[in-house]
Amino acid sequence: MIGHLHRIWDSDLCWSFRQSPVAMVSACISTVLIVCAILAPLIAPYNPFDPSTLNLMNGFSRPMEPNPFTGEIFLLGTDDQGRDMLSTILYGMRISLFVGFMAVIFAMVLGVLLGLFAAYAGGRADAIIMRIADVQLTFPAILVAILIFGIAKGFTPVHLRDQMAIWVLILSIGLSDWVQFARVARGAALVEVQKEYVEAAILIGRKPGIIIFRHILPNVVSPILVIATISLALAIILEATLSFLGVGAPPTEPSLGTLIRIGQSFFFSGEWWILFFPATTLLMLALSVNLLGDWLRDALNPKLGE
Amino acid sequence: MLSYVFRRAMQSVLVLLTVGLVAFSMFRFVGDPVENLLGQERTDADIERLREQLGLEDPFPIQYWEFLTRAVQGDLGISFRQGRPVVDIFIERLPATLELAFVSAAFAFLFGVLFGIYTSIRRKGFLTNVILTGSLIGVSLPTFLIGILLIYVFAVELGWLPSFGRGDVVQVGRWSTGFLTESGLKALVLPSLTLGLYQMTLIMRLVRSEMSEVLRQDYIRFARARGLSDRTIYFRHAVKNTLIPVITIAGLQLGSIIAFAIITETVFQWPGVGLLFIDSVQFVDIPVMAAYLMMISVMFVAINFIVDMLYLAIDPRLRDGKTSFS
Amino acid sequence: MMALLEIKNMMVEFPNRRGNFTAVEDTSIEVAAGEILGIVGESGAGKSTIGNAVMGLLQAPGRLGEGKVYLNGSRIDGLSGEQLRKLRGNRIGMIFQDPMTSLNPIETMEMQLVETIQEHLGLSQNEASTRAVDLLERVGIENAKERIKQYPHQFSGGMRQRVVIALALCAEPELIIADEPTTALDVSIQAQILDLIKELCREKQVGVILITHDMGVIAETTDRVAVMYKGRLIEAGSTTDVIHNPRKPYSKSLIAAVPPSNRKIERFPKVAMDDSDGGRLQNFDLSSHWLGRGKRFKDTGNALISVRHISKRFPLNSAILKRKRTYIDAIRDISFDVMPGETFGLVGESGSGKSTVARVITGIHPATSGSIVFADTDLAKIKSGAERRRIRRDVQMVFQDPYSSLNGRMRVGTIIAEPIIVNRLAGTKVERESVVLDLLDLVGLGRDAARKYPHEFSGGQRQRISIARALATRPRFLICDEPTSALDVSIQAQILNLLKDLQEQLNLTYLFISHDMPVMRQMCDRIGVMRNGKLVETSETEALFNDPQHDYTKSLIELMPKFTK
Amino acid sequence: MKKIFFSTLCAIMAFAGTSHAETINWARAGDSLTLDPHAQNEGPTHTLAHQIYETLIMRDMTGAQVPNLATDWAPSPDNPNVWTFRLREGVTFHDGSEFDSEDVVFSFERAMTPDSDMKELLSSVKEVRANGKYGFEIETNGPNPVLPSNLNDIFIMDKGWTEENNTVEVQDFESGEETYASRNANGTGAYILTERVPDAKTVLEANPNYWGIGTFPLHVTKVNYTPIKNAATRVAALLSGEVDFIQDVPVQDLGRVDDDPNLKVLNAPQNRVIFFGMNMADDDLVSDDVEGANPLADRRVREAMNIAVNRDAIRQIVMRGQSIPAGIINPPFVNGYTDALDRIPAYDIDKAKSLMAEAGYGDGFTITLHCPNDRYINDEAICQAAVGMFAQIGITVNLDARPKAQHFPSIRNWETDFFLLGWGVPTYDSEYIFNFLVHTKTDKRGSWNGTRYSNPELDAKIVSLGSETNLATRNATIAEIWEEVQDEILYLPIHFQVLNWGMANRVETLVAPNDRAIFKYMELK
Repeated sequence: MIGHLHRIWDSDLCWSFRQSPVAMVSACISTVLIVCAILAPLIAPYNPFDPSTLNLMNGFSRPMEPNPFTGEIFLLGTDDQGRDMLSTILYGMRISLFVGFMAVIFAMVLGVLLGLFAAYAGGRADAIIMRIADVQLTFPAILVAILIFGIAKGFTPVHLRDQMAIWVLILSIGLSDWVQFARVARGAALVEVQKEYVEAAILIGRKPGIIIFRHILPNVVSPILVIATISLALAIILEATLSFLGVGAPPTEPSLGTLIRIGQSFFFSGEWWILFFPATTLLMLALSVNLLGDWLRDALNPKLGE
Repeated sequence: MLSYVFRRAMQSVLVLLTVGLVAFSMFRFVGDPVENLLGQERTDADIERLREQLGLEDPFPIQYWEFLTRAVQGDLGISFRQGRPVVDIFIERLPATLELAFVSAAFAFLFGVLFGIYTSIRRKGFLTNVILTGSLIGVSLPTFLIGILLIYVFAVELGWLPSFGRGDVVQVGRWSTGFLTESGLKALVLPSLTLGLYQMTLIMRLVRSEMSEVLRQDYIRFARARGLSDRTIYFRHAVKNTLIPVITIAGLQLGSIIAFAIITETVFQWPGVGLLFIDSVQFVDIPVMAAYLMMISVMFVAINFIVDMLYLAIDPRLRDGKTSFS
Repeated sequence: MMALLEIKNMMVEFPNRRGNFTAVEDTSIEVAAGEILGIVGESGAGKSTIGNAVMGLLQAPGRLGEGKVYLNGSRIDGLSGEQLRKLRGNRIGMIFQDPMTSLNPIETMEMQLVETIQEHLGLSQNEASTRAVDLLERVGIENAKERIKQYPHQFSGGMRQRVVIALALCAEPELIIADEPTTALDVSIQAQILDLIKELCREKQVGVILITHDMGVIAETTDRVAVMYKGRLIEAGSTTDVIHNPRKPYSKSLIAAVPPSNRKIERFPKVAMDDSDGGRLQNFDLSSHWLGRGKRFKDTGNALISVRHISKRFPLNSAILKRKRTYIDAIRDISFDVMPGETFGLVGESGSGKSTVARVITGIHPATSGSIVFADTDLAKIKSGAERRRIRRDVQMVFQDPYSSLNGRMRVGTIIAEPIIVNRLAGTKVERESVVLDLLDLVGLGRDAARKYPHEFSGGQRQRISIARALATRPRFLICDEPTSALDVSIQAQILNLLKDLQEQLNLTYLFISHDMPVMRQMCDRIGVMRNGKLVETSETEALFNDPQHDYTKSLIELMPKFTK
Repeated sequence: MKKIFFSTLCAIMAFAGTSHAETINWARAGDSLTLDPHAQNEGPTHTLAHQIYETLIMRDMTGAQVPNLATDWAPSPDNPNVWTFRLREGVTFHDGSEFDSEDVVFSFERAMTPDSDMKELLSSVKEVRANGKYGFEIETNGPNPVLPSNLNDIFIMDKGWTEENNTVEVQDFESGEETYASRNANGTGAYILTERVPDAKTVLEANPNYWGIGTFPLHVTKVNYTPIKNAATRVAALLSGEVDFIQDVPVQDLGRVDDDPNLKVLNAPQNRVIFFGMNMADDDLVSDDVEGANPLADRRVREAMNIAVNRDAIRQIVMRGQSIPAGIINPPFVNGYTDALDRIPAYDIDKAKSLMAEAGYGDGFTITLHCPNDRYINDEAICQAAVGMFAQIGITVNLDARPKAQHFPSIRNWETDFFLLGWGVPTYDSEYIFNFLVHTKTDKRGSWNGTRYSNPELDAKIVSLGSETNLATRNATIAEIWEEVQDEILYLPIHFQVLNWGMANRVETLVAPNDRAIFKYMELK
């Protein structure tokens, strides 16, 4: 066990991680942010999603200053509804990350499955799947997301819309992103399929499904991991953008993007903290994930590290 | 070579047909057109009559065919919200978006390629680090936030540039252009910067990684072994080989600028099709949404086609049809 | 006579996370004008690094740690980047291994030649053009005037290597460093390129450093040879001296490991300096051991496998519409028999279709037409899946590339256990595990190997793993598809020995595929010669070498690098 | 070639330069919904219409009634049911055709058709008729002393023009119809419509043949109207000088705009009340989670909700002090308003909870609140705040905020159970409120009554207001109706809006209590 841990610690990946202060810092930041988001109900001082706990009079409290009406002090201030910014950001990040992770997982499962299948089956199946991917590429993520949102809006009853919003977001971001995974998985798998261990597996009598999942999949994990990391940052930003455009998370259960949309209208009027803190959180989150993805790509592709 | 062009053209048509199908399905199944066209006091007879009139009783493929025929003739239906032919609305709004997209694309491509080449040649160095850090912050900040910050700095605090709209436009035929007036040009600066920044970052990173890849190729090592100067190696051998894969992806990126303009147009109240689209989503104005979809894919296909033809010009391997990039 | 190039005590190091990796250490070499010096060694010997170090083209972070390099008496190792650049291509030309990637694919030959000529000689465009055509003619390209306007992809591999040589010759250099110039080429073209280099060397009194791993090339081409091992110069001297009378143990073992082209030997002598633990075969009692189970075949006197008129065509593009597809015929009308216990060889150059034959027999690619009868069963007529699996189990394969033939994400034990699990060949987990360990012993890896991952092993050891996996289905028929062509010659000797031993012990039948005529001579009982997808000649091995019938076979035997001791 | 291009450019720029002189760049959150002046009775729509079309009588910037296309008017001495009007002579429409009584008759009749959104204002009218070329009479069902105050937004269209363009019928806005008149305009007003791209840009230019030249300042010769939905962008545009005038400075930005040396903010209480409406009559609600019952039908629930709204907190925080808490849906300008009626319900959560328990909803219920997000000051934020307040008494509110163009039809089509609405009273009389918001929904009245409330007794009283000549009796009836409305807790009043107009210093204008900026009155320094 210890030897195992030691081997991981001593691996090239780990070594390059230990050599890169940028990677370590961004890993720390993203871990802290993700843990905070997961633990939001435990560590947040308030529950901003429970409207019955809100006191409107706390609205627009400045950070670290007592509210003129209620005398309460909020570390990062409050927004226009009297919601504690810190709690709102923690909960908002939870939503952003949840949407991001789910969307990436959805896109990854769909894309990798199709990509692997296309690469392994080849021929007509490959041609058709990749044509579909081409068509999908015609529609940039933002457009697909808005369209799906618009269509879903036409279908879902009003009282379900708020609950649906999150899932519609996940679906639309995921659907707009699967091509990335399909292409990368297919590209990597095409290389693997050529390799002789696949023929060896056929020779010993393995069925195609098992060859794809037990043999090829583990070997294409690295590039998929890189794409997944970068996609996570993209998904978080896309979610924020959609929420900003008003087709995302509802204001009663705001994500970081919704918070920025709300904060934006108070930006010119001096209540800078309502925009500043969510925006900074989003930037930190996206930047640290992006930096990790960048590092991962370089570390997994040693040729680049000249 | 001709067969290559033909194959590409066929693929484009296929893509358009598929998108058309999506658009048509939206028409047909999202939001009952009868519901939208008839008022409150409709009778069952009215509904019957209208269904007949609209051809809704025909089999699906026939309806689709007629939809396509009309679309090709420029009839994309009537906006539920504005009650005008969608095509008219688009013609009115399109110049704004196209001018914005054009300027942003030119900006993104020029600086993206420039920075990409620079950072792949100078792998370490102050300016490289600045560019790379800047680009990462660029992709980590949502476009709308960048837009808001730019407005705050350049329009509100400094007052140098307008914060919204197109400024004064000049009507040239049916095309309204902002290129001919000072205020029109000024108004273009912030939105196109906002829109182009993200694309520039992507192109830059792409050029950088492709160029780094090319610089590791044997023929570059061999060129060094032949004693060629760095200039020749970088700019004659490496850049041209880099641009071949970059062009496709950059083409796709630039195609998506039109769609990404939705955000920029919202932030800057730019009266283009993106703003129209986001409004139409709010109002579930299906004909406008469908038409927007069609428009985006036509542009995309057109750009792709142009890119493919550019390939033919650059890559001799393709001209002989020996390899195909699909 | 003053040496043209003199390298004194060269040390090249690559700093890495664990300190410095010394690629070349304390190596001194001289080359005279008009002389071809061979540098020979196995992978990791540091032979290419020397060439790159002289050219100032070391890959980062490598650096010249110590030593001096003189060109015509003047020191060149301390020169600035710009001065070195002026030297490259001008006074020292270089030829790389792979002609397919050495040329810029999107520029014409003319442009690449002219820019090099102009860079060094300062000629006008027209003068440079004329010279470029001359150069092409000199390296043996016909219709040089027209062909110079063409792009690299319009040239074959051999032609491209000629252009690469022409590029190296642009400025009439004093020294040419050829780094494995023929490794990527087929035997027949290899001979032409080597002849061209020899000719240029004599004619222009150019000094040539020929870096290669191939003793045959050394023996046929070089005047003097330097043998390298792990970054050190082991011995240097005139080629005949070194080959016939090696003084150092490593040189001796290296030379001993090279399969002789002129005779058949029973076993290769053990290589002294090999640090992997060689194949010490345990003695298994096959009558009681798992490996022997199910091995009692009736010898009917019929061929074990009988291939009749098989053909295979591949689609070239994946067009959705059928009529748009184009095809290539990989093999056409191939027929041969393999008798139980014999080794049948297929030899041919790249693209001759020999690997396709292997894949058609194993069923990885179904044949387009023709039939295969295995142990009196026509494979095409098998209906039940279980039956097909049982037969497929009897046919296994050892692959060419030891790096790609093992799944890097699986432990060695799992890799070898997989065939047993899939085919339900072991009753219990305990039995399975003991079988895996026995197999590892059998191929000479030792039982510890089971817990490790493939990347922890060298190429030769991996090939042993690959063999163990193939044996894990208890096959009767083993196809060896270029099993040693990616290996160094000393490792090759071990693996070939191992294959011979296994055949003897397990009563295996081999189909042995290779492009290497001397190896074929050592391994095969009978040989089929393939060319362009067709089998041109089939014959007993010695008969084939001594009295080839087909012209193509004749030329293959004539052109193969002859290494005789 | 280059030279030609450059000189053209110069010419264009020079031209653009001169045309700037008296241009006002005007922005607000939402666009006019339609140009058909009878299709939507809505503030921004009518504000734009007032620049292009004209009414017989209008309110000026102080709120006083002044002659417009009618020069004078009086009850007929012969018949108490008839009002007579003298029309202005020598007025032409923008297309040059002459204005006369025929156009007035046509326009009034058009405004009384079922698709018209103005018909409630004319519900007491029996007949309209011409009396010569420049005389006009309105006969009501019984005497109507306050009729003229209903005419401030009845715009006069050109009969010939509508007939030529086949747009005689009023656009059916709710079902999404579009007509020629909804896209084009031909009025007698001080400004001519020269360009319109809905939701993007509308350009008005001074009418060179306007009858009022010499009477009004008419400093503004060109109006560029741009809807800018995004509040921050709108303020940024004002701060950077690209826009000269906005009617809806977000309350949070008042300080910043006022502090700017080039800008000023003028404010005044608005004739507009903001309130929640509830479906209190249906047996079951679509958007709630209570099966087989309508919690809002229970007066105790409505009372609980009424006292759960912390109006002062909304004023302090959401409105930043820029509102006046309301206890009645009747602005103080309006006849019928009394301080006694406008008693603000005491904020009392405990009492509200016990009322809820009494009504059998101690565990609360869930309902959807529909809210506009581009109409009233901080409309969405008010709703959000209310979500929190109702949550305190156990009511879980799902908020659906959307553009007004979607919101309003859903109220009028009875597709919402719980909604936010604002109401301005152009007639300055309670009857206007009753007609739209209290009367049972019929063809002529109650079109905005989203409560489904129907009280025949009250309806009769409301109808009687239209013909009651004795002002004392009439006011007594109004008071009675208000008593009933307040007692039933028909609506939950929130506050009266305060107008905040932001503008460049060079703009001189009064703030009209009805939020109508009339550009012909505007002066430029």
